[in-house]
Order: sequence, then structure tokens, then C-alpha cells
Amino acid sequence: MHLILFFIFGGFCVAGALNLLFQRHPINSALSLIVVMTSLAVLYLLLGAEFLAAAQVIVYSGAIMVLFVFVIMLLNAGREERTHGSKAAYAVGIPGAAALLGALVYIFLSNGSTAKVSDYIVNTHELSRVLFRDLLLPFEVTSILILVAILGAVALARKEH
Amino acid sequence: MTSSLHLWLIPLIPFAGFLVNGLLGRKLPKALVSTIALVAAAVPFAQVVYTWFQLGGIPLPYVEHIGTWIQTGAFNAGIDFQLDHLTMVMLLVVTGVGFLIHVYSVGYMAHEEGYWRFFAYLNLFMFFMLVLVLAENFLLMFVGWEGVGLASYLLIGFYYLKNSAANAGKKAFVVNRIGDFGFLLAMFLMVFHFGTLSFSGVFSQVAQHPAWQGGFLSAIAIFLVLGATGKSAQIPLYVWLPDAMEGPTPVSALIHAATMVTAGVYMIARAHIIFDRSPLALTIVAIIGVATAFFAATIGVLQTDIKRVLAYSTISQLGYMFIACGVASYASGIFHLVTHAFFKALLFLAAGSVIHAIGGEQDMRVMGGLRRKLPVTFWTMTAAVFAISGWPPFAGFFSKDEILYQAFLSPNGGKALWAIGLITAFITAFYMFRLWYMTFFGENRGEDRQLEEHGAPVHARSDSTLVLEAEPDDHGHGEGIHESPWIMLIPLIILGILSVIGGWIGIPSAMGGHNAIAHFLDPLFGTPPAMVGALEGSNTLALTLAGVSFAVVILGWLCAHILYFAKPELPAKFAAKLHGLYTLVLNKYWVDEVYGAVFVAPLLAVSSYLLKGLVDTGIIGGATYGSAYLTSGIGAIAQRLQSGNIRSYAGWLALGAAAVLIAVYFGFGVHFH
Amino acid sequence: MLTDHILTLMIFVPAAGAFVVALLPRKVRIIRWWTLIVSIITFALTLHLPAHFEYGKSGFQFVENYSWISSPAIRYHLGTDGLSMWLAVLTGFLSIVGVLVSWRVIEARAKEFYFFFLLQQTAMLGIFLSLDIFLYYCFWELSLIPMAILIAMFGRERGPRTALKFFIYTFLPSALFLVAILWLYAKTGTFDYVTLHGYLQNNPGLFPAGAMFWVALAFLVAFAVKVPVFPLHGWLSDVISDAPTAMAMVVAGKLGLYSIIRFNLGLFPAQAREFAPVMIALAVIGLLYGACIALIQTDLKRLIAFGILSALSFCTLGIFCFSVSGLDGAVYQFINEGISGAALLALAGFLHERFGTLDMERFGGLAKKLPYMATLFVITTLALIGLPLFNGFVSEFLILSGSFAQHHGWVFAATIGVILSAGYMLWMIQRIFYGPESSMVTDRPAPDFSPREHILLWPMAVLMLVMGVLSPFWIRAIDQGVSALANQPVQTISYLEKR
Amino acid sequence: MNTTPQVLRILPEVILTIVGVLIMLIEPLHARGKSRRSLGWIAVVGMVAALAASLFQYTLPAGTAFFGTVKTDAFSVFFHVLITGISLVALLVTLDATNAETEGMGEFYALIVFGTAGMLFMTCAVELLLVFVGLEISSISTYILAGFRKRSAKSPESAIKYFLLGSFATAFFLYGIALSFGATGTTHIDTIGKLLASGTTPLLAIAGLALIIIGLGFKVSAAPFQVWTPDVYEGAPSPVVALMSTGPKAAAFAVLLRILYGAFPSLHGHWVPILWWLAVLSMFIGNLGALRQRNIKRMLAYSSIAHAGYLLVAFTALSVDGIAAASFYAVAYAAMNVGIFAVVSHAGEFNDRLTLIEDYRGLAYRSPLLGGAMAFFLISLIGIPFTGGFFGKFYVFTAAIHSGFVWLAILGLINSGIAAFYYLRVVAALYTRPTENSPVRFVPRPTMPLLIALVLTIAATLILGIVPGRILDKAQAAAETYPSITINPPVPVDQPVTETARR
Amino acid sequence: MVPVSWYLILSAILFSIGVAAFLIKRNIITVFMSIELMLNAVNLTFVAFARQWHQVSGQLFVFFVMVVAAAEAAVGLAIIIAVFRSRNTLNVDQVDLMKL
Repeated sequence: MHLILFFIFGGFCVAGALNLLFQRHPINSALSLIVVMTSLAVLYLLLGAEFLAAAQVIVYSGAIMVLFVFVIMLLNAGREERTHGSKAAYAVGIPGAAALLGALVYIFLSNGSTAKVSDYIVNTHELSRVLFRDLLLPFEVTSILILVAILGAVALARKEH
Repeated sequence: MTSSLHLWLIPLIPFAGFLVNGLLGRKLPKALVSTIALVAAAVPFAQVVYTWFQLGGIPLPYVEHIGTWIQTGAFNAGIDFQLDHLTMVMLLVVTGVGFLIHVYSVGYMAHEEGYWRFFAYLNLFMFFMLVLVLAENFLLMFVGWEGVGLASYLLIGFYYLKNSAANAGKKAFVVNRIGDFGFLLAMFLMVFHFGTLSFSGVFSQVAQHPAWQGGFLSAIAIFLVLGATGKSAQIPLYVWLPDAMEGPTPVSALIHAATMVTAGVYMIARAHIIFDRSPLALTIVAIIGVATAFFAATIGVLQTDIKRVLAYSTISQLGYMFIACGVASYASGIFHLVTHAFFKALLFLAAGSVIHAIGGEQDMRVMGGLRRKLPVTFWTMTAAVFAISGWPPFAGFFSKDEILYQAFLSPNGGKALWAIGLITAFITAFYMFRLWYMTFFGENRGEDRQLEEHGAPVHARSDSTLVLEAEPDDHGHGEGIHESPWIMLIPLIILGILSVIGGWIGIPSAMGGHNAIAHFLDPLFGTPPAMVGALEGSNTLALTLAGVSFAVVILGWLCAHILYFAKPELPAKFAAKLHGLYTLVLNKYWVDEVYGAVFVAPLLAVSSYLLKGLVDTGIIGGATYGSAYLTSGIGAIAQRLQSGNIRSYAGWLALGAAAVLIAVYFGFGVHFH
Repeated sequence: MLTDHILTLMIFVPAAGAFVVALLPRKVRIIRWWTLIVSIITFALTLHLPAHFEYGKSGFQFVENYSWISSPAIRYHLGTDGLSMWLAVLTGFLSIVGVLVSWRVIEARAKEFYFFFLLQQTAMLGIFLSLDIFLYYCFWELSLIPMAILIAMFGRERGPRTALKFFIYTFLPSALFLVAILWLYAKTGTFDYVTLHGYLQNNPGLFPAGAMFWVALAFLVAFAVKVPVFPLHGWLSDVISDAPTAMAMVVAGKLGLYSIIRFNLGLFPAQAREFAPVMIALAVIGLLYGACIALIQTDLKRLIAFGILSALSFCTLGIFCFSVSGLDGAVYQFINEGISGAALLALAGFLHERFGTLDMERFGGLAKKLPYMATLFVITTLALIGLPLFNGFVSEFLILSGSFAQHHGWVFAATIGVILSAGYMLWMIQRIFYGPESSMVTDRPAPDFSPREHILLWPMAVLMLVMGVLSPFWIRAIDQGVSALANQPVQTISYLEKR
Repeated sequence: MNTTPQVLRILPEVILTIVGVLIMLIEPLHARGKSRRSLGWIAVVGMVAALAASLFQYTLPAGTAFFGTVKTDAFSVFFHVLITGISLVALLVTLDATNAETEGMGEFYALIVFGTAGMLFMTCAVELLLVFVGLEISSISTYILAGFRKRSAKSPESAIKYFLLGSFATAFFLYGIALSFGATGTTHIDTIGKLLASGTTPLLAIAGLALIIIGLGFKVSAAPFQVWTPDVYEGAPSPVVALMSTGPKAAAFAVLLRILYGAFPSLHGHWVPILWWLAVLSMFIGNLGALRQRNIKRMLAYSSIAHAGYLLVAFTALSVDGIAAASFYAVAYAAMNVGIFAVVSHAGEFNDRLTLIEDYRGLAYRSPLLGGAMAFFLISLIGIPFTGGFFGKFYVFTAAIHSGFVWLAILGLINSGIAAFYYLRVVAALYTRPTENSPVRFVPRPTMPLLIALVLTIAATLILGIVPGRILDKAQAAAETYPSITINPPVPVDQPVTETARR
Repeated sequence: MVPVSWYLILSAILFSIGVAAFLIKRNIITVFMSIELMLNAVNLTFVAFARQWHQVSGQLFVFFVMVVAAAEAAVGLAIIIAVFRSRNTLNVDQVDLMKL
């Protein structure tokens, strides 16, 4: 059961990602990214992280992607044209990416930790305990982060006078 | 020591004169300048004479230690002066003749600008020359040695605005440097083998080791000879002396006839202990001497510039002295040195007086018939001519004869030396009388001057300003040809007398004299080895040889008389007949040209093309800039990565990432588990 | 008591002076007078050394030794011996000369000029007097900057380019030099010269021959560039001809040669003896090479440059023969070179002031117009070609006779240089001063020496003569300084042959 | 657990946050177009306070707080002081270079302040999560600051480049954290270290290490992750470059040190060779790239790459000396680089009127102070004695040679030789006579903030160069918070020498 | 049941696709999306490991990453807008004013 679900949604993820890669229109790419994220949420569920699954759907697919789509609309970005800006990107980058993938996969396989994922559910209570006790400071600090983000968005988006 | 002679004063006083005139002369009046100069030359002469009379009371050699000059852990050299018989003779000649020439110059240079400069240099020369003869070690001697070279450089280049003069000066100095190069190496060898350069030290060591024969002693001796050839204008380094005639005539008289050029002979005599151990070196000296004597004489035959004739005769006479040294008869060499100083100085001074009289002209072809116009000059000159060509009882006869006699007696190849010497004697007589006739007899050819006939100095006349400083003729043409002032004539007369009687100090026993100078020098040289076997019973031989040489001299005079007095048209005919030989000799065997082509030109060419062009600019410069360009070229490649395109940047990042990942993982370094 | 810190005083008086210059108003007269005063004071201070130097007392004197930085053990260690003493004095003397030479030349930006000039003095004194290798290195590097900037700002037209060339040439090797120093420190834990010297001498063969070989080589190359030794002289002629005279005087010779003696002979005697054959060959080649190229130069300063190359090669020859006389001669030679060379460059500078060119083809017959200039030119020239009674002769004779024992052949070749030097120098004199007056000389109104120039040059001329006659006065100290180096026990571990 | 109030352990950060918020609150009170300088001064005061607080932290006993997420020890405090110092000068420079009509200065100051807070968190955090957040704060604020020159098209470009590539690298960093978490099950640096030291090393840890190095390598612009640097520096406002070429780098280096020596000491066999290569690459690419640069900011960008290389040399030393040298070099580099950018941003002003090196021709005439200062900093960058630059290099290479990396030292010093070339070109330009219409004629007189900034930086550079003792001791103390890894150095000392000798 | 390494490989694949997308896509916004994709891949890794080690902190890390991502998105899009204003293009290949 678990296995099947993993394959289905894992497949969805990859398919979405590839679609993002091959779609020429940003909107389509955005939508396919949403697909990836939502199916990731399912995988989270499989891994027993309901809270994260929820957050994934709400924050990512909800907020962030909406923001993307909004901007795409705002700047009404059309189909991207295949300009030839850089040979290096292909000549160097793609092999690099491939090598990266290869290396990682090799490592994960030869890692040997075939620890099966037991079905163990994190209850949100414990989650919050850790979050608001051990990780209190980082949590508070993120507020600065967000503040900075807002500031920046305002400062940048503001028109010159 | 009994009583100090204060030898150090002898060189120091001329030096003082040099300083005063050199620094202040520009401002001082001529009278004062000349007084200072004369005093600075006279006092040493007086002191020398005084010392001469002291000789009895002083054990010779007498040494004065003034101070330490160079001192290092390994080696030291002092400022030491020494007096012995040889020095004594040299001192007398140098100061005596030197003083006379100073006197003469006062008249001769009277109208020169830079008068003060001239006398300053003259005193400087006296200083160095005296240091040279007084020195007690080779290093100090070398000071004088190079110093006189410097003085002659300055004096030859006295008319520095004339390119020829400046060139001659430079040539003299550089050629002398080649000689000094030999001297230096000889000194290095001595330091290496004896650890000292003082005469006493070196000679005593040589004396202590009779085993030392040839070997490094020959090396030292030969290097010394190289030095001597430079200073004494012998083959192969004689080339500078003829050009040196660019200097004022008194200079030629003092430096290039009487004193400096004899330094080489003096040095060989001084170092005779070393030479005695090296037959090889002696042979070389003899060969050089005889070759030079003959060679220079032949050139002298065709020269038309009066001073150049004298220059070549000087070279040739020095050759005689070398022959003497070469046959280890140093005393006779010194003897000839002395007499030669007298008559050659006289010849130059007289020539100077002639030149002075006819307004700076040096070309004999435009002289002639001056006999009546310049009586004193004529008579003194005559004395000198007879002396040099060796008429008895003039000075030259005895000294030259002594040399030929010694050569004849000397075991190794002496006969050949004697024969060539004899021929040279003939040539000498010939060209000296040629000069005599061309200058003083016939009618004056001075009026019909065509420029094409004129020699180099005449060309210089084309630039009038030059000549005004070059030669004192501002009054030359004014009231026609005239005798020189007395201040110039007195020295002529004195030297004239000396060149008549000067030789009597060395009349050989064969002719009823008792070779005074030889005996005087005996304590230094001992009896020349050649004499040993030949002392008694050889009177007849001596007389016959003398007779032969005298006959030869007369022959020479006859030829000259016929060619240049009786039948003046003949020389042209001969020239036409023996054209090849004539041009060869006329161009002095093209030696200068050959040297130029063989040494100077290649050196300059190599320097400018190979060294400067190829090595310095090409290789070294190229390496510098090449590497610079290379680096910045690589820099350009490094920049190329910056295409400015985000995606390519990301590409590099990705590649780098992959590389790092793989490197770390499969990577170098320690392996785990 | 001030005299306990005499060396510190010497080093930092110029620096302080420079600092004041920076604060002074931009008035040329004030600034140059101030600089003159400062350099006179410096010179006076340096004279304190010979006055109170204790002969026959081995080791360093006037020592100051404090800890500067603890954790890498860097000490502020100053001291002088017979080797460095006269060099310090010479530096002080030349600083005065430098100011007087620049007197009229430097009008614009005088402030910068004299600031860096004084800084340069500090750096050079520091080099001669510091006994902690790190401290030494600091001064060594520091000396590059004022030099480079002055060449760039005040040089002839190609100034900046030359400055760059000079800097790179000297900076790159000293990078490797630094590596070598650090390596030594890593191994021995000290930068202190004295300690290090004792340490290396007492346990030789402590480090692998290979390592020591490369370390010594790094030292040597850094110094050889600064001398410069033959193939590394690429910068010399440009710098000499482009740099302001005051800098050209001090750029070559003493720094590098001193360092070679102090470090390569002092710390690495065995390696130095290993390098000797090569160095001697290079020295003689450079000697003849420089002379030959000088023969055909038409630019006066370039001629001088190659003359200097040739004259300095004598020193290299003397140093690497390891004989007492040779070393004495070498040190004496580069002191002499410092004086005579400076004088000649000063004269060239004055000539340039008057005629704006140094192309000898355009001169001629100048002696008539500028007799004093001519006289001093001749005197200096004679000193440089080693005429007896001048300082040059003593040193050259010592070097050659001292080296003769080991290397007949090389010395024979080197002595030829004596002939060549006479050749190019006299030819130079002839082309400038003798012969008929050239059009330029006649056209250009040029006054003879000003009082300043007299004051500057006559003492130098006299000095050349005095040093030529009374050499023991100087050599006594030098002898004491170098004799230890000449005959120190060396077990010869030959690294190259081992391979 | 000690009794120190926890807040004291993050006092500087707290102060900065408060100040930042304060600025944002006051900002709206200023009418549009009115000068915001007062805000700038508030920021300065706040920064001074933070600096004081950091210095005060030296008095605290070393210890952790907030459940072991932050740790104040000699190391973190050292970098606290450094970074607050840098930001202080950067603020002064900003005050000098900007003028009333520059838009949104309120945000500008606030961002600098917040960004500094982020960097401080990076240096004191021992919990990778906190490190990550701090990193993001500092990065994001610099992304924004880079885009602040809206007038010029270059500024947004540099912002977007920095942003995209930065986040790209962040992803790698994050992945690295993830994998090391996977290897050990914790994200607490020291714990990771303990766990890895005991027992065998899972491959995951190695991969994680590699990815972390990649991410941080980008932040410190070490080759081959340096590509972004020149473009970003060229486009960003000079005051910002003054900050981001030093502050975030220092922080990132601190983190790198923390992680390498705190979490992965046992893997040194793996990361030392990598850092060796990164160092060499950075030095060469940086210096060679700078050789032909005509734009001064790009040239300085390349030089900063090279300096990152020098700093990485110290990392390989595997010893207390190494860490100390790295820390010291960070200080020295910061001093001179901020200094030179202070001059550049004053001369070029906010909108970069002077871009090319030729534009600086004759600055020393227009203003001897500026020209002299700039020349001084350049000389220090070359690494001439009696300047911080020299001692920095000196310590770094001493450390390297001590642990036997003779070749690294040789290459590095050769590089410093190459570097001299392009620095001197600028010096020469400064001191050549300006032409009639050369832009330096319009360089404004130095203002008070600039003077303060210059005094601070010059003083720092000189002190570091002449009496570095105190600071070096601090660096030493900072270094000693980590046990130096005394495994036999990979290369025996004289090996490279002899074996090359044998060739 | 599924071994953890499968999840890891999946994440690796996603990550690499993200990288590739970053290299290939021309539209800045899409490029930015590919970064988000990479972040998501990392998140998956975290969750997987969190599961393997029974560690909550892993999941919390993901939580923080989301926040950061949100912040980045806000800023990033703002920057993109600024770029669009100044260049009026969204093509990365045309954002190369500064080079060499």
C-alpha cells in the first residue's frame, strides 16, 4: 500500500518537475510546480508528518505559488523564447547536474542504511514542544527574517520619484 | 738609518704645484703660474742633486716608510720610497730634463689659453713619474705607472677641441691600459706566490730559491713585459705613440721621448732578478726590442710630419733599450736611456722651436732652408742628430755601441740581434739626416703651399678658431720666420751640450774610458753575464764593432745626403719604382687599420648586435615582458568565464559542485573504514 | 641615555622627519630645507658609530634587543658590526647628497617626494641594522614602495612603467624569500639572526641538504635581483635612466650585496660555497657583458647603468671567493661604488638639468663651456675606472688579487674588464666634453656649477681620493666584520654532487 | 549551566534588532524627500552600542544559551566585534556617500542593521538551523541592498544575479545540512562532531560536508563558486559593497570554521585537499582575472576572490595557528577593504560617477588625503610590511608552512607578487597628473563620517601591521576554543622541497 | 515498506531536475521556481531522515525552510519586478549588462 502510494506520487513529483522543465509558458511551469508540491505533501503524509503536509499545502501551494502566479500575471510574462545566451550552461552545467545526480544516487545507494521507515507518527504536541522550547530562539529570529523580507519588498517595489 | 733624506718631498712638491695651479691657476696671472710650476720642478731637481752628493754617507738601497696604504688580513702594501743607484740615475734624468722642459714650455706655451692647465698637468706628470721611480713596491710603482698614463692622456688631449687630439689621448690611455692589464696580472701572480709586492720581499725570496727557474717566474716576467710594451711603445702596443704627437711639443719631448716611455725599460731593469731567472722572457724582450727597433725605423723613413719622424725614432730607440735588457745587459739599457733622454728631448724641443718659428707647420715638405733663419735651433738640432745617429764622440754613439756590443757577445742569437741592430742604425742615420736636410737645407718650400700636399695638422688649420688655440702662430706669420725667444733656446743649448758630452759617462774601457755608469750600477745588476767571458782581449773586438757601426752610420748619412741634398728628385723615382713597398711603408704597414678591423670593430659589433640586441633586448627583455604578457593572457581566459549570463554562472556552479562532491567522496586523502 | 638607542634613533629620525613633512605646508623651500636638516641629523647620528666603534671586539655592537611580537617570536633586534657600520654611514651621507641633487629638480609635488625620500632612508638603514630576519624583511619590502612610487611620480617619461617593472622584478623573488624565512622559522622557531646563526653553525646537517639548498637559493635569488647579478639585471638600466637621480643613486648594489654577505655567507656557508662556481661565472660574465654594452650606449644614464652592473659584478666575484681580501675588497668596492656612482649620476643629473637630454651624440666640446663640470666628470670617471690613488683601485685590486688564488682563469677574464671600463668611460668623456662644440652646446646657455653643486661634489671627489689613499681607516672595520665569514669552519655537504 | 542571564549572550543581536525596528518606526515621521541622515546616525549609535555589547561579552564566561542553540565563546565574540565594527564603518560610509534625495534611506539603514544582526547570529550559532536562518537574514538583506541604485540598470541586475545564484547556493547548503542531519540525526554542530568522532563515518556525512562547503564557498566567493562576485560588486552601491565584501564573508568564514573544526574535524582527510584546491584556484583566478580589469570595483571584486583564497590557505593548516591566522586575516582584510571602498564610494558617490581606474587618475592631486588613503590601502592589500595586509599574509603562510604546505605558501606568495601588479596600476593612476576634464575634479570634499571611517580603518590597518600583538592574542584565544587537529600533517615538511629538488 | 534511500533518491532526482531547470529556463520567474523545486527536494530529504531517526527537529527544519522560502519569494519577486522595470524583459539571457 505504502509502496504503491510512494510510486504514484513519487511519479507525480518527477513528472511535474519534468513538466516544469519542458513547459514554455511560466504559468504552466507554475502549475506543474504546484502539482509537485501537492504530491510532496502526500509523501509527507506517508512519512508520518501530517502537520508538515498541511503546512506544505497551505504555505507552498497556497501562499507562495499564488504569489508566483500573481507576479506572472502582473508582468504578463509570455512564452519564453529560446535565446542562446550561454553555451556554458549546456556545455558545462548539464553534465555537472548529471554528475551531481549520479554522485548523490551512488552515495545514497552505497550508503547501506536500508532502514525501513516504520510507521511512526509525530504528534503535533511534541512538535510544538520542541519548536517553542529547544528551537525558541530560531523561531523568534525568523521574525527578523520576515521583517527584513517585508522591508525589502517594500523598498524594492517602491517606484522612484 | 743615519740621516733622513725626506725622499717623500721629491714627488710631493710637484704635486703641490699641481694642486695650486690646478685649483687656482684659472685665476692667477701667467707669471705666477709659471713661477709656481718652475719652482715645483726645480726644487726636486735641487734635492736630487743634493742627495747625489749625500750618497757617500748612505747605505743603499735606502728605504723610507711613509705609511700603510692597503692592509687586509691577508695582504698589505705600504707607501714606501726607496733610493738606490738605478733610482738615482732615473731621478737625475727625470728631474733634470723635466726641469729644462718646464723652462722651455714657459716660452713655447706663452700664448696658449689654458696655460695654467698645461703646467698643472706637467707638474702632475712629474709627481707620478717620480713616484714611479721612487716606489719600493710594485703596487706603488703601479700608481706612478698609471699616473703618468693619466698625465699623458690629459696632455695629449690638451687641445681637446680637436677631435684628433682627444682621440689620441683616449687611444694612448686605453692602449696603456692593455699594458697595465699585464702589469696587474703580474702583480696578482706575485701576491699569489710571494704574498707581498715589496721589491725587497719579492727579490729576496727569489734570491733564496735558486731552484726557481722559468715556470711562474716566466709568467710574471712575460706579463711584466706586456706592461712594458704598453708603456714603452713596443710591438704590439706601440700604436699610441705616433698619435700622441697631437700633444704640445714640450709634452712630446718630456713624456713621449725622455721619461715616461722609458718607464718600461726601467721596470724591466728593476725586476731584472726575475728576468734573469727566465731566459724565455729575456728572449721575448730581445725579440720585441729588435723587431720594434727595425720596424719603427723603416716607418720613420717615409714620414713627412717632423714630430712623427721623431716619434718613430723614439720607438726605435726604445727598441734598442729592450735589446739591451733582452741580453741581460741592463746597465747599457739604462745608459742608452740616459743619453736618449738628452738627445731625443733636444730633438723634440728643437723641432718645437722650428714649428713655433714657422707658425705651427709640422710638415717637413714645406720647410727647408731654415738653417740661417734659426741658427741656435739649427746647431743644437745638429748636435742631436749626430748624437742619435751615433757619430763619435756624441752621446748616442757610446750607448748604442755598448748595446750592439753586448748583443753581439750575448750567447743566444746575439749575432742576429747585432746584425739587425746594425741595419737599424743605418736606417736611423738615414732618416735623421733626411729630417735634418729637409728642414734646414735647400730653399724654403714654405711659400708655395698647395693644400693637397699638406698633412693632417694642416687640415686642422682649415678651422681657424681651432688653430688659434691649437698652435701658437698668432705672430708666426706676422713678422715672418724668426728664432725662438731665449727662454726656449737656453734649454736647447744645455741639452745640446749634454748630447755631445752625455755619452762620456759610459766610454768603454776599450776606448780608454772606464764605463762609469756601468760601474755605478754594478751593485744593482752585477756584471752582465754576457761580459763575463768577454772582458779581456775583446778590446779589438769592441773597436772593430764600433768601427763597423760607425761606417754604417756614415753610409746612412751619405744616402740621405744624396737623396735629399744632392739630387732631391731621386726619392720620387724610387717611390715610383718600388711602389708597393713604398705605399706599404708610407701607410705604416696598415697596423692601425688591422688592429681596428681585428679588435675594435668586432668588439663593438658583438656588443651592439649580439649582446645588446640579442641577449639584453631579446632574451632578457623578452623573458620579462613575455612572462608579463603570458600572465595577463591567462588573466584574459580567467575573465572569459565572466560571460555575464546567469545561466552560465549557474552552469559553472553546478560543475564546481559536482567536482567538489566527487572529489570529497572518491577524493584524495585518507580513506575510511 | 640616548646613545643606548642610537640605532633606533638613526632609523626613525628620517621616518619622523617624513611624518613632519606630511604635516608641513606645501611650500617647496620649507620642505626641502627641512628634509636637508633631517638628513644632516641622520648623517651626524650615523657618524656616532665609527666614532664609538670598538675594534677587535667580535660580534655585534650598539645592540638593541626587545621582544616585538610574542607568539610568532619576533624581536626588535638591532645591531651593527664592521660589515654594516660603514654602510649605515654611507646611507646617511647619500641621503644628504640625494636632497641636494633633487634641490632644483623637484619643484612640483615636493611634499610627496621628500616624504617618500625620507621613508626610503628609514627602510635602508633598517635593512642594514636589523638583526631579526623578520624585521629585516619588513624593511626590505618597505624599501620597495617609496622607490617605486618615486620612480613612477618623478621619473623620466616612462616612469610608471619602469616603476612597475622594478617592483615586480624585486617583489616576486622576495615572495619566495619570505617562504624560505617562514620555513626556517617553522623549523627553528626563531627569526633572530644571531640565534639562528649559532644554531645552524653548531648543528650542521641538521636539515636535509635539499631543503637547505632551496632555502639558501631563495635567499640568494632575492638578493641577486637587487644587486643585480648578471641575468637578473633586466630592470637596472630602465630604473637608472628613468628614476629621479636621488633614487637611482641608491637603488642598486649595497642592499643586495650586503644581504648576500650577511645571510648567504653568514647563515648558509656550505650552500654559498656550493653556489660559488655559478656565481663567479655569472659575475665575470656580467662584468664583461656590462662593460661591452656600456661601450655602445648613446644615452649617458644607460651607459652608467651598465657601468654599474659591471662594477658591481666585481663585488659578486670578490664575495664568492671567500678570501678575506676578496671580501674586504667587495665591501669596499660597493661602498666606493655608492660614492663614485652617486657622484656620476649626480653629474648626469646636472647635465640633464642644463640640456634636458642625455643623448651623448648631441653633446660635444662641453669642456670649454663648463670646465668645472668637465673636471669633476673626469675625476669621478677616473675613480670609477679604478685609477690608483682613487678608492676604486684599492677595492678592485683587493678583489682581483684576493680571488686570484682560487680562480686564475676567471680573474684573468675579469681583469680584461679593467681595459674595457677605461674604454667606455673615456669615450663617454670624449663624446660629451671634447671635440668641436656641438650645435646644441653652443646654442644652449648653460651656467657652470652653482655653489650648491660645488658643495655637493667637491667633498665627494676629495672623499674618493682620501678613500684611495687611506684605505686602512675603513678596511680595518670591514676586515673585522668579514674575516669571520671568510674562514668559518664549513663541512661541505655538497647537495648537487650528491645527486 | 552557568548563571549568566541568557539574554546577555545575544545582547548585540537584541540591541540591533531593537534599533532596526526603531528606525522603521521613526522613518515614516520624515516627509518624503527629506534627508534621512538622522536615521543613519541612530543606526550608527545602535551599532556602536552593539560593538560595546560585543566587547562586553568578552567578560562573560564561555557558555551556551537558549537550549544550546547559541554559544558565546572567544570565537564568536571575536567575530561579533569584527562584524559590528565592519557594519559601523559601512554605515558611516553610507552616511557619507548618500544624500537627501536618495530614495528609501530609512530602509537602507534598517537593512544594514538587521543584516548585521543576522551575521552575528551566524557567528554565535551552534545549531545549524539558527545558522541557516541567520545566513538567510544576512543574505536577503544584502540582496535587497544590492538593488538599491534604482537609477542605474546595473543595480537591479546585480541584485537579481546575487539573489538567484545566492538562493541556488543556499539550496546546496541546505541539502548539505540535510545530509549531515541524515548521517547523525542531529543538526547541533558540536553533537555532530562528537558523533562523527566516535564510530565509523557514514558516507552521508561526507556528502553533506561537501555540499556545505559548496554552499559556504559561494558565500565567501571562493573559486569555482566566485562567478557572481564581479558582476554583483560592480552593480551594487559602493557602500553596500564595502559591507558585503567583508561582513557576510567574515560571518560565512566563521561558520565554515565552526562547521569544519566543530562538526567535521574527523573528516579533515577529506576536506583539507578540497580546501587546498579551492584556495589555489581562488588565488589564481582572482589575481589573474584582476590583472586586466579596467573597472575598479570589478578589480576589487577579483582581488576579494584572491583574498578569500589566502584565507582558505589558513584553513588547511589544521592547527590552532591556522584558525588564529584565518581569524586575524579576516580582520586585516576587512580593515583595508572597507577602507578602500570608503574612498571609492566617496569618490564615486552613490551612483558611481567614477567607474574606471583611469577615472581615478590624479585623485592624489585633487585630494591628497583621499589619494593617500587609497594608496595606503592598496599597499596594504599588496601586503607590504607595517600594514595589516602583510601581517595577515604572514600569519596565514606561517601556519601553512608549519603544517607542511610549503607549496601552498609558495603559490600563495607568487600570487601576492602578481597581485602587486594591478594594485600598483591603481596607485600609479592616483599619482599621475590629472587631465583637464578628468572626473576627479568633481570629487567632493571629505565629510565628517568619511573622516571618521578613514581614521578608523587606517588606524586599524596600521595597528594590525605594527603592533598586532593584542589582536593576535584574541585570535589565538578564539582559535583555542577548538582543539587543533593534530593528526600528522598530510605532507611531511621538507618533502615537497626535496622531491622537487630531485627533479 | 519503502527504504529511506528511495525517498532520498527521489529527492536527489527532484533536486537535479531543479538544477537543470535553473540552467535551461529563460524566464526569470521560472528560474526562481526551479530554486523552489530544489528547496522542496531538500525538504523531502529532511522529512525522510526525520522519519529514519525519529527526530522531530528534522520536520521543524522543513517548517523553517518553508518560512524562509516564503520570505525569499517575497523578496525575489520584488527584485524581479524591479528588474522588469529597468529592463522590461524577463529573459535571463538579456540580463547580462555586466560581464568580463
